[in-house]
Amino acid sequence: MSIDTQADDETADARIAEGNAAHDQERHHDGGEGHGGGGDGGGHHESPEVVDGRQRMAIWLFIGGDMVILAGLLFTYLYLRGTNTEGHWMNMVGYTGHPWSYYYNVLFVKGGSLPNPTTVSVNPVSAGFYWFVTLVTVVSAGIIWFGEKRLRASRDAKSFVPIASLATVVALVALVLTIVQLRQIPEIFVTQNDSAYMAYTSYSSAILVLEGSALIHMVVLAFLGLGLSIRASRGVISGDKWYQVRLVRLFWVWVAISSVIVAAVVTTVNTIH
Amino acid sequence: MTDSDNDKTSLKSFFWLWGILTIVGVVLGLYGPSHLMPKSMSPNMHLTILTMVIFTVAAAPVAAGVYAATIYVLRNWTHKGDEPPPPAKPVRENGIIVATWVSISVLLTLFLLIWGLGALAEDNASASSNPLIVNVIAQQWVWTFQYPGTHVESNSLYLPEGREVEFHVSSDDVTHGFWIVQMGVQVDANPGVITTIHTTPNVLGTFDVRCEQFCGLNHAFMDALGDVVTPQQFSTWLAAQPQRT
Amino acid sequence: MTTTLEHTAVAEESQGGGLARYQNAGTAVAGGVLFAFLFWLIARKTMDPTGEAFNDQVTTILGCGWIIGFWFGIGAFNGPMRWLLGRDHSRADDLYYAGHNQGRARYWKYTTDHKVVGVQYIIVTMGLLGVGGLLAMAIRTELIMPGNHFVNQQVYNAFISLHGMIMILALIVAIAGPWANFVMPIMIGARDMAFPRLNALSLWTLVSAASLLVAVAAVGGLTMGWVVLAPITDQNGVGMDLFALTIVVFAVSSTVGGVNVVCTILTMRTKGMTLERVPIFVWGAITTSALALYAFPFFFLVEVLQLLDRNVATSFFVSGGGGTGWLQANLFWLMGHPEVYVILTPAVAACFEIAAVMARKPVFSYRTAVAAMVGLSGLSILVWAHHMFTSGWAPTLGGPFMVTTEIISIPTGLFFLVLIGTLWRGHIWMKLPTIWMFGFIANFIIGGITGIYLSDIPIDNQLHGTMFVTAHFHYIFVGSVLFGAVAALAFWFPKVTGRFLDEFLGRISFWLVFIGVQVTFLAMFASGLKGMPRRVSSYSVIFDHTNLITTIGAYIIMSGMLVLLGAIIKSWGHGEPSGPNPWHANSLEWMVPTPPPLENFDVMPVITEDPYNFREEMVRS
Amino acid sequence: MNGSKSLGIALASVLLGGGALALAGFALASDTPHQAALNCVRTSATACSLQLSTYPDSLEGAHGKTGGAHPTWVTYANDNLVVPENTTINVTIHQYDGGGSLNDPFFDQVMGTIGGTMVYNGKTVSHVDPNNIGHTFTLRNIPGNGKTLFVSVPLPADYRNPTITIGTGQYPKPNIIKFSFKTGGPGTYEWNCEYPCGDARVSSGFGYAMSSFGYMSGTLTVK
Repeated sequence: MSIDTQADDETADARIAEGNAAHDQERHHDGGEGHGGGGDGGGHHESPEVVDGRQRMAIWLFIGGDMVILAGLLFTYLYLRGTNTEGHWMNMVGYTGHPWSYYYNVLFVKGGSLPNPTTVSVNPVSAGFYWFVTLVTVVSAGIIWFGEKRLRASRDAKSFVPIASLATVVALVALVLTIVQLRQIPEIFVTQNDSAYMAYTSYSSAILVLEGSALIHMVVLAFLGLGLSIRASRGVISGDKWYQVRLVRLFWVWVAISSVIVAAVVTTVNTIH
Repeated sequence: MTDSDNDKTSLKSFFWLWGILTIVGVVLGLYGPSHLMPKSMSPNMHLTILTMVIFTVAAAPVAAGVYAATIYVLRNWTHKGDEPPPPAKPVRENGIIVATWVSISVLLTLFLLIWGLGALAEDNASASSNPLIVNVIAQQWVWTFQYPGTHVESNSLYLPEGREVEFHVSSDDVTHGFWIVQMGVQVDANPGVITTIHTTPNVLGTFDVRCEQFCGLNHAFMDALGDVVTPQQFSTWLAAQPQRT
Repeated sequence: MTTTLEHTAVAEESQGGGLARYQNAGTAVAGGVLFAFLFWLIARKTMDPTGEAFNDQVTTILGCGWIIGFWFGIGAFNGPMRWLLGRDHSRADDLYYAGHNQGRARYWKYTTDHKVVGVQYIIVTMGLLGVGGLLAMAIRTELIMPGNHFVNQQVYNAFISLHGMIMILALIVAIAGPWANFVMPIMIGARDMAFPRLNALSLWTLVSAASLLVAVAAVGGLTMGWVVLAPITDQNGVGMDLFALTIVVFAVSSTVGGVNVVCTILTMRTKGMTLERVPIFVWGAITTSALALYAFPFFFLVEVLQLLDRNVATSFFVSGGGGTGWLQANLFWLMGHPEVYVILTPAVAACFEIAAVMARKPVFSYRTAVAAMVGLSGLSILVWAHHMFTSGWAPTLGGPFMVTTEIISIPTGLFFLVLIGTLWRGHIWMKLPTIWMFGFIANFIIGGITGIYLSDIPIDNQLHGTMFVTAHFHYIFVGSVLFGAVAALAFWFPKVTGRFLDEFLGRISFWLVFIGVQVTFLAMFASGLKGMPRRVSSYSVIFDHTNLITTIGAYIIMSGMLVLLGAIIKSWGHGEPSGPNPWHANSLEWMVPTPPPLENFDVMPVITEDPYNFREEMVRS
Repeated sequence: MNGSKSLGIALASVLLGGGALALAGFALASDTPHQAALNCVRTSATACSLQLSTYPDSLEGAHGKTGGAHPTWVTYANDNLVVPENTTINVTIHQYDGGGSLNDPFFDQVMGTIGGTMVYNGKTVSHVDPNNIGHTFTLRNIPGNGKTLFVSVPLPADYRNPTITIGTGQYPKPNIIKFSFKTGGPGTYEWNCEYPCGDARVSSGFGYAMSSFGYMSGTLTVK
């Protein structure tokens, strides 16, 4: 068996190029034209607007995925708080203090041992500090938004460089503050059978992962901000080619919003505590 | 083979096929579950088997319809060979058929839901205000059963006939699945929480307790024996057990 | 036929690529090994060796090293770095990345051409199915008779866990991976995916993750089933850390892939290709990808929390610190049930496509087909707790979740309506894809109906955690999805290779696998009804006959799959030439030459009707 | 189409499948019946004496001189035991390990032995202090095979015993536990330890050695 490819190509051409009036009547109403039409009948260079529209959609989808993760994190936080398994939401059976005292007592003090483990409660982390970090994040987002607006209005890429750099520096400040925050999360020293270790209560765990996700976002923002600065100074971003700034701004603003959401939720929980 | 485009009379064979397959399905439904499943020792298990039978009977015409249609299609409208057959008459939409299909499946689903929710309510209904409470403790890879108020702990489960039992299930280590095979009740044993489930054993005899939640190395061997005895035998057994404090 | 891009590119060809000229799978593995070693050294020095989690920490860091090194080695970081430094890809670079004039070598590189990525996905899927299949045979061999004979329970537990996870990964990518990449862009009249480099990223992240998953076996395996329910995960050795890392990376891979597919379909369609004219498979691809975008972030999250619990002593799933396994179960099944439809929908869509082309008839009620796929995806996010009916979590929610679960049978039923409506009074060309498609229909009805039983709580209270469940989802995954995947492979194989998949061997394989599936899983239903629990290495003597039959059936399936493998290998190089449009179909992927050239189209087509108007003149030959 | 070649490939695949099946069958057949000789020493026609030891590390016993992959894990020196049918098995366990409290005090009882007692360092007891347990020896039947065998014996810990040296390790002088049980017909049983001695952070000590075959668990084959 062999198929006459020529005949097939002709058929294809017939369908593609001119259509078929008889069949046109059967086709459905053309509802999706607004989205379609990326191709331009032979050229390979798509217009920047088309590419930008596509990239914006991708950014929104990635933000959507990030929203799902945030929703999962908040669910985790509220669920753990709500169930409060065995009353251990903010406490754990263990010791305050550090493992060295355990090793010191057990290994070096003859006949020494630790007192009986007691229920240790952790203090809530500072909601005020939380809001402070959030404020810094929001400021960085505001700067980048301002920079984008200015760039689009004035078409002046050179003056965008310091603005992007400033936003990057502010994001880095937020990053450092987040690390400071993470270090404040209290651990509890636990011994079990033959082992001893530091552990987090579920309260601390939830805060840890919320702040950890903020930390990762800050790293991404710093990368993006640095990229914008370099690209603007190299002329890759210019008065005419500002689309990428908007893409970055979209993500940046989302990070700021998520940071506000997290701070709000954590504050509520802290106050009820 | 190409004479098949329209032949209304031949649809008869489709309906025959459908009918026969439905009957096969119904027969399988009536005998399959009750034959294969363990003998019932509680109202819950009875309800489970009954629901299995009813669902199978309800699903039989649906499955038979799909099979009959597929076989009918294969019998009447297939073409062999290396050359493609000519285009068939295009049918893009048939609102009536779609609407009928959707209505029937909505009705069937409604039936399943009403039956299912009713059965669920019956399953959860408590028969007695004074149930026998048994603490079920799961540990890798053994079950132990405590009878509160008596200081008795045992590794096999003795239950009196005809009295509702409420199991308070918990675990010492990881999640296990408490399952009384012949009574159709399952609930997970979770560390740190107590879950409850109740049933009323109504047949004398032995039964199996198995773990149905993957719990590590010896999961396959985590079972316990159980025995439903008369209330008198139960009190005798309880009194003969070592008292633990 | 050549493309314009090729015309302009001859002169630039020698300059493009940059660092990518020196990167391929070999450097990726070298990079992975090197970084893994370096990270291991660092971890040994920096982590507290007396700590409880020392081994976990070292393993996790080592696994991260492998992944980062692999990504460096393959060239995944080239793009971001060049973006950061403002040195964007030139045309010559893009051409090099697309694998222009690189022959077979491009299959081993970070190649952006969607057709290369599609072929890479075929190979990865086949590899994963092979490993998972061998594990399945090991499992069935152990279960041939009561008692532990072939392997002990620890090894057996590792087998079932890895079999489960590998097969889930393989099936997630089995249809969407190859075909949403290879044919989908051509179907909608696009020159490539929306983001070609993200496409390559999604493939190679999958490879880096899958290799980690195989490495799990080397470090003591995983011994608690692929769902890795807490808190038993805590007892596992360091295999669990690598497993969690695998999933984290896999979630990244599928998110990236999902974004790419959605953007491609929504923004890259050629003129006149409205959403009502796209081939129905495209709808399968977009609903799957959109659902994956919702589901996999949960998978990502739950495994990150597992890693934290194991490595830094947090208490998410640990009752002693206030956590609970139910949180893990919720997060897991929030992903877990949509994921089932991520696996199923492409198979259904491929079968619609095949049914229409082979019956020489339009898809019956295209709108119903689309509505069913979209409705199924939408409903699937509301049913997760039906996996937890017997967990003791929120018994009052049992009723509502039972309602949502049973409603799913309505869109599922519509699949049958569309399939049978399409085939009814068709002129059905009985070729290999058609045969496998019929197998899909026959098996899917059994898988579907047994699902209704399990959605009913009084029945689930007996059958949950038994072999009945295993048989049910194997009827879906093997009987339906695998059949759909083979049908899709047989259908589009000629477009990839220019040759038919061997009809004779394909039919032998079909009958072996089809009969094997019935023997294996019908007997498994019987085991489950009798009360045999899942995931047990040994069982009571009362289950011995049904298990023996199941094992025999499994070997029949394996023989069939080996025949299929033989057919693929034979046909790839020496099969019967097919020409560009062997099925005389009407959609765009059959209008381009075989193999399709770089960038697919010389002239962008303009579409005036949907691809299901089969005309008499198409069959003259 | 080259039919004969295709058929050849098909046949080869099926044969490969059959070969795998045969191989598996061979593996199955060669495993069980040809188990090594008895692990216990026959003392009379109806009695057999079995020696077991529990160590806090794996340097002794079945894991090799260096302790194998996990020299720090606790272990029984034996894992797969073979004993004769319809015989009284007199077990002596040398318990070298420390310990603590049971998760479930149920296992401080002696269950399933002849007389329901054991001899602990020369004293006949039916239960011991649940807060001072090193391990347990818990033997059970495989589900549903119609046989019943359940033996559970607690092995008390004692830190106060003076240290002795065995091989390369230093161990406390062992507690010696003796008990007897009767075997029925041929069959395979499973035994493991029910004291949480496997050091895991969360799962109450059932990790590592407890969750790995051949350390604190094994089979008992009656033949």
